[in-house]
Amino acid sequence: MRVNNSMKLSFPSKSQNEAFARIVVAAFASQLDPSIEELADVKTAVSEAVTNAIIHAYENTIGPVEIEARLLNHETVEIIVKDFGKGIEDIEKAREPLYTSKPELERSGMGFTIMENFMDSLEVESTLGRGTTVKMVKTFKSIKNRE
Amino acid sequence: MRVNNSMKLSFPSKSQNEAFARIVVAAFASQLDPSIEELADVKTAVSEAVTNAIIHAYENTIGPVEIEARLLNHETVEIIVKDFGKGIEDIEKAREPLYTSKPELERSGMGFTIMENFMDSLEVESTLGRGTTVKMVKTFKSIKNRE
Amino acid sequence: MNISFSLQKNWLIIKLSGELDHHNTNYIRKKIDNKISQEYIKHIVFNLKNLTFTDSSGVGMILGRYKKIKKRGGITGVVNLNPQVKRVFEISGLFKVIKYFNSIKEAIDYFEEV
Amino acid sequence: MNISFSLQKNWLIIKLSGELDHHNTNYIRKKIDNKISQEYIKHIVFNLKNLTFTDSSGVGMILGRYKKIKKRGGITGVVNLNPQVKRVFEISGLFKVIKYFNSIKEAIDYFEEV
Ligand SMILES: Nc1ncnc2c1ncn2[C@@H]1O[C@H](COP(=O)(O)OP(=O)(O)O)[C@@H](O)[C@H]1O
Ligand SMILES: Nc1ncnc2c1ncn2[C@@H]1O[C@H](COP(=O)(O)OP(=O)(O)O)[C@@H](O)[C@H]1O
Repeated sequence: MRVNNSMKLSFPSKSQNEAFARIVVAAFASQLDPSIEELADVKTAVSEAVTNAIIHAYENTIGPVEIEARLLNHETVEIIVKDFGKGIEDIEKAREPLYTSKPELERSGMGFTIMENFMDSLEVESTLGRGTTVKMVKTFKSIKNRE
Repeated sequence: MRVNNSMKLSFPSKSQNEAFARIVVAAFASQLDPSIEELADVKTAVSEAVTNAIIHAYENTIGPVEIEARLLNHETVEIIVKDFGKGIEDIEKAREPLYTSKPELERSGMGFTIMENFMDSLEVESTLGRGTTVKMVKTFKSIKNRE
Repeated sequence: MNISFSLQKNWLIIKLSGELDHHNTNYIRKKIDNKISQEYIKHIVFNLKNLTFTDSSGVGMILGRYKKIKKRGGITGVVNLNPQVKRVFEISGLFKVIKYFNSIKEAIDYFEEV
Repeated sequence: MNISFSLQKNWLIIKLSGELDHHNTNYIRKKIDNKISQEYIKHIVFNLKNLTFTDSSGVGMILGRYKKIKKRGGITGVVNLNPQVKRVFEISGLFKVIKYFNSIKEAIDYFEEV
């Protein structure tokens, strides 16, 4: 596993940064030259993770959101989205499709399900009152096929 | 002076990150909705500062490059590009048009001149053996005119 | 993010363009709810031809409108989905409750009948 | 970043597309130097219609080729500059030594005469 490039980004939990985070991670991952669909998958997963930090971790306050990304070998991207917000009590329940703690905000409860489906793997770590870290990995199969 | 948004990015001094850095800062600054020309100016200045960190600060080694950016009021962007490389001995001389310490690499010596011309202000701080910090500010006049 | 409306008899076409995420769902939600508060609107169709991106926040917003429309016995549909939007809707199970039309024409024919 | 060449008598048109920065000047420099090592090439013109971005690294690369071409008594020109590229060239003083043509036709006419 060779790390060929890496980056770290941080920004305040303002909703205008959801689009910004998508652009940054997509620009970084596009160095591997994935397909349009694969890049769209990454953007979607990042959008979900960043939105969760903004809505759930910090609720109506402003705190830092951090994204780390690494390009592994020549076809894999690893993305970590981290917040220092309220944390998740029951991760298993949180990851269930349709579960949301904020139905009043019309949340669909599908964020984690989308991250899981659009990426190859998803790991969630959380400590109550300390924050949450989401780690996602995706191997761009279109690259392997091209070689 | 109100800071309405901010971001911090860091990445290794690899030349493939020059384009990445331009995209990130442009995406961030575009939250202010500047004109195409103003955004191109920002991209150019960032490209110069990041390239200098890669070529001059770290020469043929890899070290961290950091970019901080802030949106001030509703029309000004402040950008700081920082390296921890070899530093500049004579900043005044370095800022002179056409001066380059690396003519063998076909450097034009116009990097600082372009940063100065494309942005409203440029401050350079450097400590030998410690690194260099370049701070640039630009107010998007097209926004003021629009209001 | 842009939104525009057009009315055909008792059904409303809602055209969205740009990227629909949590940042702009509030604005879009208000615009739509303001429009559908007019009682003669029974059904709604989202024309998403120019929607280049969405995520589960967009799904939540559409489901919210679906619930309002369902209360008055109306149907909610979508048409012209780009591949990313379609995948998000599929994985979210949105098509279990929202009608997927292949074209505006198909939607017109459908609503002419119901 | 893409590069292509076309030859007209003893002058070479070099077409660049994409973004020319320090990251890709090495590659572009080698491609061009390999081509102009052929002695019958006297003048060169950069057609930059599809060059969407450059900075002082691009300026350095062009000046480097200019010096080589000048040694054999040739002229270096540029044509079709987008606004960002033109501004970078202007501030760098590139037009003091590089000829700016308004069109490929103007370049052709010029080289027919010299
Ligand atoms: N970063 C986070 N910090 C705190 N709680 C979170 C975070 N991310 C997710 N959660 C919890 O997990 C639940 C499920 O998340 P998700 O599947 O993305 O659906 P939704 O965002 O629609 O609620 C959320 O409702 C919330 O309670
Ligand atoms: N980040 C940096 N670290 C060390 N030296 C630098 C840095 N930036 C600029 N310099 C010095 O300043 C000189 C002038 O820089 P610049 O105007 O950008 O021209 P160029 O990059 O073409 O040499 C460089 O040649 C180098 O000696």
